Amino acid sequence: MSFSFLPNAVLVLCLGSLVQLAAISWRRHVARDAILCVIVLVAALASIMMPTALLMNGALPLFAPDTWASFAGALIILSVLAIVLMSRHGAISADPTVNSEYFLLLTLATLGGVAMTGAVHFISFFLGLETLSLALLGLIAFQNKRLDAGEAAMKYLLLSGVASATMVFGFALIYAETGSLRFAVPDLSHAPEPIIGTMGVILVLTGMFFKLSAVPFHLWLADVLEGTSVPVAALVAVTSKIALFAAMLRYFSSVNLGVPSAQVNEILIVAILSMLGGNLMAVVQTDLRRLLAGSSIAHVGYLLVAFLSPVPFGVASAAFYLAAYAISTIGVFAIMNGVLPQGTDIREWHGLFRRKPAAALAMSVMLVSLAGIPPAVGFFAKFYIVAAGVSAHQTLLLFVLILSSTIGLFYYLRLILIMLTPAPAGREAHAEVTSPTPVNAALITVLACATILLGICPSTLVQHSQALIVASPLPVAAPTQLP
Amino acid sequence: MPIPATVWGVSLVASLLPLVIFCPLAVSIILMLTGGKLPARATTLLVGAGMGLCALFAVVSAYSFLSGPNSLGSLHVVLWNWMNVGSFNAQIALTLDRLSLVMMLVVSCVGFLILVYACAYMYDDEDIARFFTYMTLFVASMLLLVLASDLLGVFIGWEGVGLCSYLLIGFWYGEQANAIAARKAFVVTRVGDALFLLGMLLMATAVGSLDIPTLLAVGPHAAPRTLTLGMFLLLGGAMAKSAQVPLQTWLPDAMAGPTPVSALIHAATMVTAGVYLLARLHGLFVMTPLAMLACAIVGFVTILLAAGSALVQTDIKRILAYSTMSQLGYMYLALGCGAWHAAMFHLVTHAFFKALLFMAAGSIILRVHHEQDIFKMGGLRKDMPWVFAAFLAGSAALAGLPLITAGYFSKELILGSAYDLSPIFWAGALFGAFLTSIYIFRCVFIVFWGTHRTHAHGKSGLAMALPMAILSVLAIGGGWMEMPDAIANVHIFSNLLAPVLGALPEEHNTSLLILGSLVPIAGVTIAWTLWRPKGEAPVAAESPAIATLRADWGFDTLYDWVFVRPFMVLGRLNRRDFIDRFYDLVAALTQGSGHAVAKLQSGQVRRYAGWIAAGTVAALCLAV
Amino acid sequence: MNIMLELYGLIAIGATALAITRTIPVHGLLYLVVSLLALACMFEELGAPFAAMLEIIVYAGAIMVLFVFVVMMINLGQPDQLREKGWFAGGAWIGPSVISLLLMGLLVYGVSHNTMAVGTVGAPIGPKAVGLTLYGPYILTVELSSFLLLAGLVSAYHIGRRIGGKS
Amino acid sequence: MMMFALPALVLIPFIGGLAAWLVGLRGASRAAWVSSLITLVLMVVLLAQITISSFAAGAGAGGWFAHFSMAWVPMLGINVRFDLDGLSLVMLWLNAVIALPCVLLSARNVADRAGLFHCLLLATVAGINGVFMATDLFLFFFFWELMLLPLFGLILIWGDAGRQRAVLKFFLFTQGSGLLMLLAILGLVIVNQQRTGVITFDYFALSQTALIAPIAPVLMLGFFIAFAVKLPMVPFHAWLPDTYAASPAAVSILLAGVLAKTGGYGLIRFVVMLFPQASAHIAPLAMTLGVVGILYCAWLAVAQDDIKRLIAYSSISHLGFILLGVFSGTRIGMEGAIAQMVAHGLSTGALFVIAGLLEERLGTRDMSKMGGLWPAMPQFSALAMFFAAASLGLPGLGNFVGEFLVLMGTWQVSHVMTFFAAAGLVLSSVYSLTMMLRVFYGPKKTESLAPLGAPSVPHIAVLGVAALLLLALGVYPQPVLNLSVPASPHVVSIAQEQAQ
Amino acid sequence: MTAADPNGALIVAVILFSLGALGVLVRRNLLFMLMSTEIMLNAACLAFIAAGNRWHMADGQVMFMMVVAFAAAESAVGLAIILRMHAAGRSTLDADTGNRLGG
Repeated sequence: MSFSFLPNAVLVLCLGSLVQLAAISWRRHVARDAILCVIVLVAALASIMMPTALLMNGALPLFAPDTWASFAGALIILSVLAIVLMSRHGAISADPTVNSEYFLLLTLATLGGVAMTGAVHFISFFLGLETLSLALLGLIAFQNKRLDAGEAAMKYLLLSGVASATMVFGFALIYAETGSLRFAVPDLSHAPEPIIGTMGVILVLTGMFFKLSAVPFHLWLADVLEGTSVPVAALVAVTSKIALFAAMLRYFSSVNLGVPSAQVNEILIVAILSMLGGNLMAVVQTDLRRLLAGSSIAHVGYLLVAFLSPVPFGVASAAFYLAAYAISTIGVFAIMNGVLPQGTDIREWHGLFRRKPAAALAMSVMLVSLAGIPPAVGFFAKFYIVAAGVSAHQTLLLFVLILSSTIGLFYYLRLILIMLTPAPAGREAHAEVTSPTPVNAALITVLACATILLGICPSTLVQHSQALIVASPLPVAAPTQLP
Repeated sequence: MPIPATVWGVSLVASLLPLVIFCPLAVSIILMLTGGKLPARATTLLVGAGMGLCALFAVVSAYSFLSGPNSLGSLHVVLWNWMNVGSFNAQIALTLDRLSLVMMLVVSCVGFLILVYACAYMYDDEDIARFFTYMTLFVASMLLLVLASDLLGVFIGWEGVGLCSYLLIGFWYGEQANAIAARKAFVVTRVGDALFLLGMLLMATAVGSLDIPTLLAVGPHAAPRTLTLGMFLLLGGAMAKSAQVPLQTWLPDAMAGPTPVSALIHAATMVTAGVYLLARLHGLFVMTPLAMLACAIVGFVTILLAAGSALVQTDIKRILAYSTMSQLGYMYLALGCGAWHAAMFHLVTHAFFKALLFMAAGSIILRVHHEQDIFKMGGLRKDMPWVFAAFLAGSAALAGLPLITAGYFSKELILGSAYDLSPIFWAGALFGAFLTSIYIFRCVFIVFWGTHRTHAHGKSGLAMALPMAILSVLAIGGGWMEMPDAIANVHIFSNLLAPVLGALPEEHNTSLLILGSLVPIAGVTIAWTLWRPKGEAPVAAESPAIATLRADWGFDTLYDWVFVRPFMVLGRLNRRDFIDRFYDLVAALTQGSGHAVAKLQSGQVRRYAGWIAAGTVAALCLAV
Repeated sequence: MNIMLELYGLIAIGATALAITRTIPVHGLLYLVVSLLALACMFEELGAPFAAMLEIIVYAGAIMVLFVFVVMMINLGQPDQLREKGWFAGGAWIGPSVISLLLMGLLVYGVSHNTMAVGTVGAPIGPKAVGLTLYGPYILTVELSSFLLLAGLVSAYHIGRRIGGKS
Repeated sequence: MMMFALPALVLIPFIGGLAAWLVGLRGASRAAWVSSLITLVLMVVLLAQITISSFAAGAGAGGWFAHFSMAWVPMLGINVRFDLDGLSLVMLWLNAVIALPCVLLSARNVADRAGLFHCLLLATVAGINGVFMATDLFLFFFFWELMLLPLFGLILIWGDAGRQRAVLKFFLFTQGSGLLMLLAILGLVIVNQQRTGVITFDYFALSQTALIAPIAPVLMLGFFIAFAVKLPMVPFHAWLPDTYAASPAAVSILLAGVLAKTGGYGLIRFVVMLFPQASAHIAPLAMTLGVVGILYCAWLAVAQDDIKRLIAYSSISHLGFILLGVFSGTRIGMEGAIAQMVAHGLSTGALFVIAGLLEERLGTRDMSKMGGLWPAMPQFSALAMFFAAASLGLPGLGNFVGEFLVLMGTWQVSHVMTFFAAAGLVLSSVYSLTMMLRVFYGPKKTESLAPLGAPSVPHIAVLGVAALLLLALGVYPQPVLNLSVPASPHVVSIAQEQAQ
Repeated sequence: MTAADPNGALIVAVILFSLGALGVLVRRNLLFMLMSTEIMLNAACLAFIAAGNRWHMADGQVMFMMVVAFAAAESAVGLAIILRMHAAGRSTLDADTGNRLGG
């Protein structure tokens, strides 16, 4: 007897978005909508902790009720919560007539993300992914008077269209091969099987790598981050990646990634390219958001190392890393948004330690974390990933990781260096330094403290990560033929 | 053998011996800490008292030792354990035996005299405190070198005197040249020190200890090859210290220091440390004929080269410097011949007469306005008769005028043993003696005879005169304590050292003695014919050959081109470290590839899609 | 073998090829509609009549009309068409063609190595069966897809707002 | 009491640093300085207390004599574990002795944001203390990386021209190599886990595996490179001259005095002691590179114009001896290396004090603009001479003890290498005396520069104390030699046994 | 009813997919690029229908409907963006020129 399970959070977010929709249609009120959004997100977060409410008999199992989904879902919701908090009073909500949808779209994006984390079926995965994508599109182009935003959205739309189509085509090929739409990578151990299933997986991977922005499918990321507003950039760089990585991990949970196969090789190559490419790209950037795009790409590469080393630390280390990455990256974006919303050129950051010492300190903490230096959480995260890699004997990957981390250090540290040194004569900063709103300041403080505290006492998070179980999709039933 | 310090005399020596070293050291430390704040009189008094005590203690302990029950053996005073790692043990300990006793007396007494002289010489220098800080530190180091019972302890003194030599050569640091000469002296001797250190390492490994009695006892049983190598290394160290060819280039430059320094360090004591070291280790040295031969050859070559150079020098101190080298050559020749007594005897007499010569030269220099060119002096015989007398005594001793000078007896002893080794050595050494008498009397005749070319002023005070007088007596009469049987059967010196160095070998042919006596006289005669006052002022002969000779046979230039210049020039070229540049290249490559990667983001969405498609195609290729 | 299927397939391919090579957007759209209709016929042949209807109604009907609207609203002029012609010239085709051909070659290779059995003969899966599936096992999907559409709606609504208004 | 003394050694400077920062926020740079000084004095007192009770527990006879352990990340077998042996104790003392003058002398130099300066300085000290005591490999790595971070700020804010480049270079080198060590640590842990089924980062538990693991050479290499970069060993030395030259005086002292020693400490503790066989394999290479470093960097030192770069290169040259000694595989060489670490810490630290004062007074580090300084500051110059002599390895001073023992240890392994290393002694005299020659001797050249003043009393006092210590180490090194014998990981800590 | 050949249909789908990809890569007109992505999605739909035919299950058609829903939403958003950009001042639909983001 099969039964379907709808994660609480998905349910709450669905209802919440309807409530928000209703509220908007009744009367627009920005503050109320923001608070509503926060309430919905908090409720969703709370609901994750609760036992499942909705079980449907006779329906296909679309979602897996496991801790991994809960963890990733919680992470997504928390990150969106942070983004909501940072975007309040930001540049994005300067126009009072348009910003109510912003929060609705955020809720919908969260919904998509959370749906993906639990998906064990192509359909639920696809729907979650595209809900997220479409909501993101709206958010990217939210400042619809800006040409940049439009261009960024256009690029994202076209490329994600291509990627989605590729992925769907891959689904179709897999379906043609296996007759099942459930998450189960075709078992290719008994070669020479028809390669169509492998090709399907590769096409699916293309779609996934695109959303993860892994090299060479990464080119959109920098443009999108540059074109859109800061909070949305954080959303693109963090939330969508968490969601997709969570889904990807689940998708491949039935595969022994230790055995070389075409897709494992592809992931390996992509991981290497991402680590190197992302860091190399970031080294030469002068725009902070493009730099962060490079950094984000590199971090995807690191995550893929954990991904390729599932036993025994891979999942736990990936979870830890996702959390660390989310905290630090959102922190950076929050500081950008709060202190120097116009200062995307890194030269504008000269002497921030003089102008805004607290913010600069927080920024340094985040960067140190991203660079993987103790005592910030990023250090332990990287350590954990390397531990996973070592235990899976991923020698090549690890060497690339070390090499690229060293390259990565350069630009993170250069940023701190820039903040510590006054601007060279004649090149004074033009961008106005603003004071972050109290909410944003509190957010930054919390994130900075979390970065340090989790770095010093990681054991709680480690304990949680270690307890995570990625429920394998149910064993694939033999394709049933109609009589 | 060390004996329990029960006997009063022994315990007296044991307690005095550290004080011998401590006295100058304490003076040095006091002067160092007061930092030049003491008035000159107080400084000189302090130095005089300290050094006097030092000499007194040395004499008393020597006397008690010789009159004690253990006068044939050695006295061992362990101060403390220096290093004790695993099986290796090094102690700070002092040993008094008859050999070190002689050296101790020479160092402390001659040192005392020279320092007394220096008190007057340097009285007007504003940095007198610093001068005596170094000088007393030097004496302390030298005494440690002499008395240390452990080779490593010797090395402390060895390097200590090197450092003091450096500091004193560069004493007048305002002149860049002086400082450079000081550095040169240190670095060149440092080459030897490194060899010495290696030799010690070898010995320590082969024997397991650097304690000299142990070394002498156990060392001869070591493998001959090891022993030979070790002795070669030690010989190298000694040679550098004693300015023997080919490491001699520093000594002439070292004359940049004040003259008392030259007298004490670069004539009487430090440069002879090598001789002392080899004599100390003669038990090992004798096991390695090859090293001994090398030593003899080095000494032989140095005698001739240095004498040749001395012949054409114009600077009075440089003449004496080359002469020192040459005389040290005699000692090395003696060591190479196994004539330890002869070497030590010449060491002692040389200390007397060379210190005397330097003091006299210093007096001259002081009184002719720091003029050192002998061709600008002249006729000083009348102006400073006592100095003339002293200088003459020293010169006579150096030239080895027969019977009446100390140098004669010590040199004859060496010549005799050289003949035993090979007549060639003997002939060369004899020729060297001939040259010696020529060059030193050249100097005498030019400086003291002829017309006045410079005005002398002032008088040498008592503090300068007295040491010179004492040393003049010693330079003349010091040799009578050891005479060949053909002249008189006096063997005080060799008997003194016999318990340590063994009995004196048998007597030599008397004809050699006669020949050796005639040669200095011939030399003086030739010098007189060449440089006697001729009315017009003598001028230095000039020719390229002479210039080369004067410049130390071109050794300096050779080293400059072979070692110094390539080292410095290439160093300047590589100042920014090519390895560092390599890392810069890596950084540039990273930056470049970063730009290449960033260029992929052309902003054209078609190309982005192209990359996605290309990536997919490539991945699909993996599947096929 | 089903000749009709092949035929429709050829039509679809031909029309698509024409569609992507037109310089005038409307022409391209019309060819695309032809291609979509051919596809619908293929769906019918493949035993999916409901899908065929949806294809015609939603795709050929709704989405294409949307395109046409936009073409009309933007109303590109002659210069654009001339420029489009210019873009086709020269080597612009080489790279993309190579990649596409490779893609096609690889996928065709994979598909043709398939051991897939010839489709089973059976009754076409009609609207009823689809409906039962949709509202049976896939009920949650339907709900979720509504939120997908909601997201698209809100996005499109927001992005397209105040087009005529002053900016 | 002993139990918490070890973590307290890390926490005291750290908390003291925070206090200094808070005090400094009020704007009184003097107050920050005082609180920083008090912290260090406290640390020294604690260290003295530890030393006394260590001797009660049998220090000097080798072995471990203090222990602290607390769970940190139990899921991964990570503990906060400190153990103390003689080597650690000596290094801790060195750290304290070097840190004191750093703080003492920065009273006047650092007026700008003094609180932050002292905070960062003390944080570095805390990190170094942690490195010297940690026996949990993760903890060790944590401190290893942690001690660098404050340096970043220190050099960047208070450093000299070219600091930005230098500090990035410094970080890339040390962190990059640190990651290699992380790999090695994890490799060891995983191998151990496969062998015993237990995940642990405990030094003692892992030492068994390190002995028998087939990939021990590879793991050892990871450690080796990290420490070789920190030491630094040629050809990984490129960061050092830039960094030393660009650092503020106090940081140069700390860097040269202690930080480089963490590399040597690591080589002993985590390469030679942990992988005895594997490190014996690499010993010829390491020793060769050590000799190359001795000669090459001495050569470079002679050619430098910048006094700090000269000292920096000389420092690398000296550190080659540590490499030689550690890898000679002989006890005597090892002892020599440790003695050399202590002596080099003192002498190079003092030379950097001198260079710092010169820079402060003259406004330049270019030796071609100096000269004839002796008459202007005689005592100071005399002290400089003393340290130059120490640096060239004058017997009777600490450096000689180290170098001699190292050479002796090396001699038993390879005569040729010893020959070349001894040639380094000649070169060291060349650069040391060249420095003296160009800075203090010769005619006065400083008319155009700022007028000199007498060096401050703290400067003279610090240098004097360093000189005394060097002298003491030179003539009576036995206590240090006895105490500093590194304890074997296979010996269970006495204190730990007691705790159990 | 003759047996339809899902393989043939799959090959057609592959060809259509590649043509769509070609369209995206080669066209500079945003409108055509959008059309090409629709072609690609369509090809995927065809593949799904063909696969559904193979297994004789309705899942293919369900998926088809979801994809169509997405395609509709996507093209709506895409067209809205095109209009928006046009209104905001980007006069042509050329995707290669006038880019502000990149580098």
